[in-house]
Amino acid sequence: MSTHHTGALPANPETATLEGKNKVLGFWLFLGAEVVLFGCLFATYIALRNSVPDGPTAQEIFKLKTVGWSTFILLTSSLTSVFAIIAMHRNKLGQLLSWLVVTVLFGLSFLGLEIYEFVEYVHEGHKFTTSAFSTSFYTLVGFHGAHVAFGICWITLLVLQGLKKGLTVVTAPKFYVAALYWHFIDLVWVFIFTVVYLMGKVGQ
Amino acid sequence: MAHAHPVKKHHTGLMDWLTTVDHKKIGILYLLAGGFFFLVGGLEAILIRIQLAFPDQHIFIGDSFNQLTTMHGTTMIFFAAMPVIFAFMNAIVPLQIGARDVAFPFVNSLGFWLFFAGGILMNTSWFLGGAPDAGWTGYAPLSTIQDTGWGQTIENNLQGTDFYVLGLQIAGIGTLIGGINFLVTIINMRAPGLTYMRLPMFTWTAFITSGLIVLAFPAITVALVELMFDRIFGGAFFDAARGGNNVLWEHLFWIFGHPEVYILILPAFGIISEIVSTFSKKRLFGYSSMVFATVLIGFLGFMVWVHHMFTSGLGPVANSIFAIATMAIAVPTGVKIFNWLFTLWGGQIRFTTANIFATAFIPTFVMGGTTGVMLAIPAADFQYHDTYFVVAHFHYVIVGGLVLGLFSGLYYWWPKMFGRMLHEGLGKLHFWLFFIGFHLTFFPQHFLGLMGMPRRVFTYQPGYDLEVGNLVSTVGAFLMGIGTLVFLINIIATQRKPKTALADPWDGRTLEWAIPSPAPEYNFKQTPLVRGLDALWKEKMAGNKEMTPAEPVGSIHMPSSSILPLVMSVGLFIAGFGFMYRNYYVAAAGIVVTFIAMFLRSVYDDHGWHIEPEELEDDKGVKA
Amino acid sequence: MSALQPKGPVASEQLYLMKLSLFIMVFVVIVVFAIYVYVLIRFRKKAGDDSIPKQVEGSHVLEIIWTVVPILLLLVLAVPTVSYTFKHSTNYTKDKAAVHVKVTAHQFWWQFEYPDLGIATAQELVVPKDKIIAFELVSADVSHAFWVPSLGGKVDTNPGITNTLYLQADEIATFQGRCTELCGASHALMNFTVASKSEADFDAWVAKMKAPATVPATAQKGEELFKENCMSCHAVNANGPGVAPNLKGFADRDTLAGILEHTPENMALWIKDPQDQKPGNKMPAFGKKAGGKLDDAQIKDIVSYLQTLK
Amino acid sequence: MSSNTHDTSAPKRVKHESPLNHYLSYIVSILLTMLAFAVVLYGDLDRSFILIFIVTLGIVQAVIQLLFWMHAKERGHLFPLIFIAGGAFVALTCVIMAVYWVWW
Ligand code: HEA
Ligand code: HEA
Ligand code: HEC
Ligand code: CUA
Ligand SMILES: [Cu+2]
Repeated sequence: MSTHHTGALPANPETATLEGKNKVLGFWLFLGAEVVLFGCLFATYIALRNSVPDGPTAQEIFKLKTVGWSTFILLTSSLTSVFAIIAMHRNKLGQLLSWLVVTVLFGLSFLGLEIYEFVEYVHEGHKFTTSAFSTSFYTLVGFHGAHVAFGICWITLLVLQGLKKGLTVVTAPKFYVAALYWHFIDLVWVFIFTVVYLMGKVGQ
Repeated sequence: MAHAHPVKKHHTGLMDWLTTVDHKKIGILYLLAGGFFFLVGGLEAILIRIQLAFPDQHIFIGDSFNQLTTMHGTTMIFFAAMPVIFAFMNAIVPLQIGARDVAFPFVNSLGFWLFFAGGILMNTSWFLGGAPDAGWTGYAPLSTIQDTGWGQTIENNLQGTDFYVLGLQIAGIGTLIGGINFLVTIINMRAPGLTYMRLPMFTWTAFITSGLIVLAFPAITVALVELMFDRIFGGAFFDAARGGNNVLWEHLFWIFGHPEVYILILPAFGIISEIVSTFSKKRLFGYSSMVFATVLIGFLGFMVWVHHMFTSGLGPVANSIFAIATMAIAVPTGVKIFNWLFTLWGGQIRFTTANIFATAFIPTFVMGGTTGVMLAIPAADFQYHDTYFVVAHFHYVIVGGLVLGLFSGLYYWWPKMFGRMLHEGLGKLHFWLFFIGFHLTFFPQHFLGLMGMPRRVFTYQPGYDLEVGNLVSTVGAFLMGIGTLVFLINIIATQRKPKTALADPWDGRTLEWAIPSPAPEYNFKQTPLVRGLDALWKEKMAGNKEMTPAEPVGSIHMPSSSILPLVMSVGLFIAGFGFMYRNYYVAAAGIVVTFIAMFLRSVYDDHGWHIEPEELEDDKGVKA
Repeated sequence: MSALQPKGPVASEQLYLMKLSLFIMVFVVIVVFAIYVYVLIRFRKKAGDDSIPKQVEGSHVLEIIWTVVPILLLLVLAVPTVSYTFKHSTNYTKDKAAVHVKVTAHQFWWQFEYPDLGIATAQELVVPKDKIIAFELVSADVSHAFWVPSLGGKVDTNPGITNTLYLQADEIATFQGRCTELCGASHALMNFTVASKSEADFDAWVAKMKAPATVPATAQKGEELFKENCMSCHAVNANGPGVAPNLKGFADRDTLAGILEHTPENMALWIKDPQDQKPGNKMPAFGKKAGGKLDDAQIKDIVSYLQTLK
Repeated sequence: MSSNTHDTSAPKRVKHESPLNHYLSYIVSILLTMLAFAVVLYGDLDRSFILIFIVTLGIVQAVIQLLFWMHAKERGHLFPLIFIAGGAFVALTCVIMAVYWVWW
């Protein structure tokens, strides 16, 4: 079945083969595990966010403007990855890959902003080792950032593969799963800006 | 269909085992590795018992004793019990659901190698300055403190806990992806007609256990990451001076840790269900309530973790809520116990070794379970907690439950895995030595605990009535050791005989007994059609000689073997050492190796290969 | 030292809970064993009997019974469980009638402060009989746990977090206490004792602890050496906590370092090489053999000084 | 797995999904986000109300994205939903633990 890529692509190429189905389902289950992973990081952060014997507090350092831009960028990148999947369902390889490239570019700018933000904080004395708050902050937000970075590399690799292999029942699940991953990152960010930044600004 | 596929790249000998993606071979690998670690963990247990045989001994004291305890617990739970469970899931689940393979053969092999890399990494600590010594629970800040000053008995045992952190982290990833693999396999790859309510009980428990793995392991991943950040990068998660909180570690560990004990016991429940039903020649009594109880235990398992922390000072509200939730688990577990008893009721019970182990499981586990309920009373747990009473409880459920279950499964499925029957006489000797040894070891420990003996102590003072109990306990441990040796002899003796096992030596009920022993590479020549619970039994009763096929004979697609899982694991193994010795070049190099392997895997599609109809074994010998 | 021989109300109530639950559990175990033994004997396969047993699917009545009966049993258990859990977590630290003790756990020794009385001691806790002792417990380093089996158990001591516990002794006696949380190499040796005294004896003890130390002439040499070598860690008057056990009243104790018999020989052994007695503890060795700087004669002087610390 | 029996070759009606839904969820997401920021920056409200309010907005937004962008509302997503919900349940217990423990 894995070799049926003759003729027209089925309507939902990502789940047209058993392998594809397995991959998509397996990835969803993985996301279930990721929910727990981030849940524990959030729990840690919530428990420690006011533990600042020394060093700046959340209220003192967070800058909502940068965060607002980051949020906007990531949200938009999620939309562009939706467009990529729509293009895939219409069997338009060119559009698919272009939208993925756009997504990657948004991702890169998000990451750039985040690095810029972290550098600022460190200058203000908010280092990884400063307080339990700072450690849990960098760990939570950094884990998300690492997910973004991984996603960027992954999608880039897929774009290259797409150029070489085209859109088949083998590559389609890969695109689909990467898009799911990207949405998930965006979804986590919704909670990060709410719980970390907004709640941090509101104060304890 | 089969156009232009490469034939199988035939690796032979060692390379075959290093590159295999065949779930049956991976199952054997899990069994070998898990069995090896069981011996290591058992040896550590024997050394613990030797030190405690008499009061005031000076054989393993101080940190060396703590290392033994820590490594015994960690090795047994993560590197012996879990892998042997995975061995059964690999060897049996696909056969029970009539599948040719698991959903992700490559990931499956990766899962094995990651576990193995983690286990080896952790055990190298013995030779590299000392093993971890903060208990298998690794409570912070004992586990974060790196320099305990002049007083360190074993020179510079600073690295110990790093081995724990990184070993478990690497193995944990392997377990997680293994869990995902089995979930997808069971959801997507069941044979036609095999609805959820027709799944064999072992497959059900494998399913729920995998679900628990997926939802529980991330918690320990986070806990270990935080511990690693504190130790290696100077984080403040558990450092009270900087606002950190050590109880956080306890929460994260037990949010994982309690589901973990049900991850361990549920497959044993499944094994017992299969065996009790086969050897009493009856269908499982109350099948649907068994399924429901399994799901319920899995669910409740996430809401009871605080019962390990009653004395942490969380207050009476939390303690009471979690106490009640904990007690509630007794109800679905009791349902299972009584269902087994009534499966036996009215049956034709045959006392094969497998069934002796299985039936011995029932009363022993009930004893362990009921002490569990006693522990669930917070005010009383103030007395029990961290004493030998707890040690007795969990060895009753783990050794008297899980380990008896696993032995039972080994005697039962050995022919299906290896094509040979284990010797029944030696098996019974093994049973009696182990069973008597077990009770001698752990029954007195209840009283030792109540009489004031804390756990994790390397000595006790004479004159408090603790001498007899400890000595009996040590004698029992030796009996268990001898029993295990008898089992090893049995294996070796069996391995020298020809492969003559019948396809269905026990008059089995489920699909794995419909194919030859050992199962051929492709499992089922034709995917079977399932018409009810106990699919094979159903056909037998209908007078059929074999399963009705659901498809004509055709060429069978197989995944290609690959060395990449091993390479990825070696990469992480190297990276682990890099982190431990704070050499970030090595760490980066290891990670790069892993990423390159992942890259290759992503870029080069695996088209697999085919077995053509004419190559299929002529399994006319299979009788239903 | 046994939890089975309670010497105070808390331990008695806990023993009651243990007995109650044990009773229920024994009942459960007996039911299971009875069915089990009957089944195994009655339904074993007889040679030659190849009949196929009836394939029973289940039984609603039975299944309801073994769901409902355990629930009822657990309800019986749940009521005292919750009530004693609340009772034994009562916080008496603000209660004027109670005796207040602040416990600080160290690797591998215990410090006891009486904030109301302004005194501190180590290793041997002294309490009045028949009074509620309200503990506040913390740790100075890693987690430990404070357990006196005869009086009741137990609570963890965590760094930076204060836990509370109350106990009460009904008898005049000395009880053994244990650390029950793995805390490092000498976790097994982190013992302490609790001496309960009559009200009058307790007051006398307090008064004695408050009195300044008098050093007889014979011990002057030892005192000098002590000031030089030991004072940086050990205090000899009872008013302050410190990094090492407060040695006020040391001469009256029954144990040395919680584990050794209180004899001059053991004291010398301890000072020469504490690591040998208690691996991993935080007191450096002073004996020449173990790399310290005191010779046997000097240590002897110190020991005789220590014996004057009433 | 050529021989596994899940029927995947049945012709499916080719149906192009319209991006309209996706635009909509995008706009809703942006609006919810802006609302949350606005409440924090300018809202002169009770602190605990703000907290509850913005967390609710976050959950709503997450659910919308899950259902629309990740297609979880479509058929065949039973197990994905079970596991995301299961994950959310475990995550929530962790968070409740943290909240309970910090505030009591
Ligand atoms: C396979 C592993 C396994 C299993 C299945 C269990 C099962 C249970 N465990 Fe156990 N437990 C451990 C492994 C396991 N445990 C380990 C490893 C530790 C120590 C960890 C450490 O600190 O190192 C531990 C510790 C532990 C503690 C903490 C003790 C302490 O540290 O102070 C508690 C407290 O509540 C507890 C309770 C229970 C309960 C209530 C069950 C229940 O699931 C048992 C249910 C079963 C029955 C009750 C028997 C059958 C039922 C009937 C016949 C019905 C009728 C019964 C009644 C009405 C009672 N366990
Ligand atoms: C799966 C889990 C598992 C299993 C199977 C066992 C099995 C055994 N355990 Fe346990 N144990 C734990 C999990 C387990 N344990 C855990 C989690 C802890 C807590 C750790 C902690 O506190 O951190 C613990 C702690 C623990 C203690 C308390 C230590 C302490 O608190 O200081 C003791 C003491 O008696 C003990 C004894 C035993 C014994 C005698 C066995 C026996 O059943 C073992 C039988 C097996 C053998 C005897 C092997 C025989 C083989 C040979 C002799 C051949 C050797 C050859 C080669 C190596 C080539 N264990
Ligand atoms: C660096 C600090 C330090 C110095 C210096 C030190 N000690 Fe100690 N001492 C300790 C600590 C810590 C303990 C508790 C050890 C334990 O039980 O774990 C202790 C315990 C003791 C005890 C047992 C106390 C008890 O309550 O039973 C005695 C006696 C003692 N020291 C005597 C001495 C003498 C005499 C000297 C000097 C020659 C000395 N110490 C120097 C740290 C110190
Ligand atoms: Cu202190 Cu154990
Ligand atoms: Cu538990």
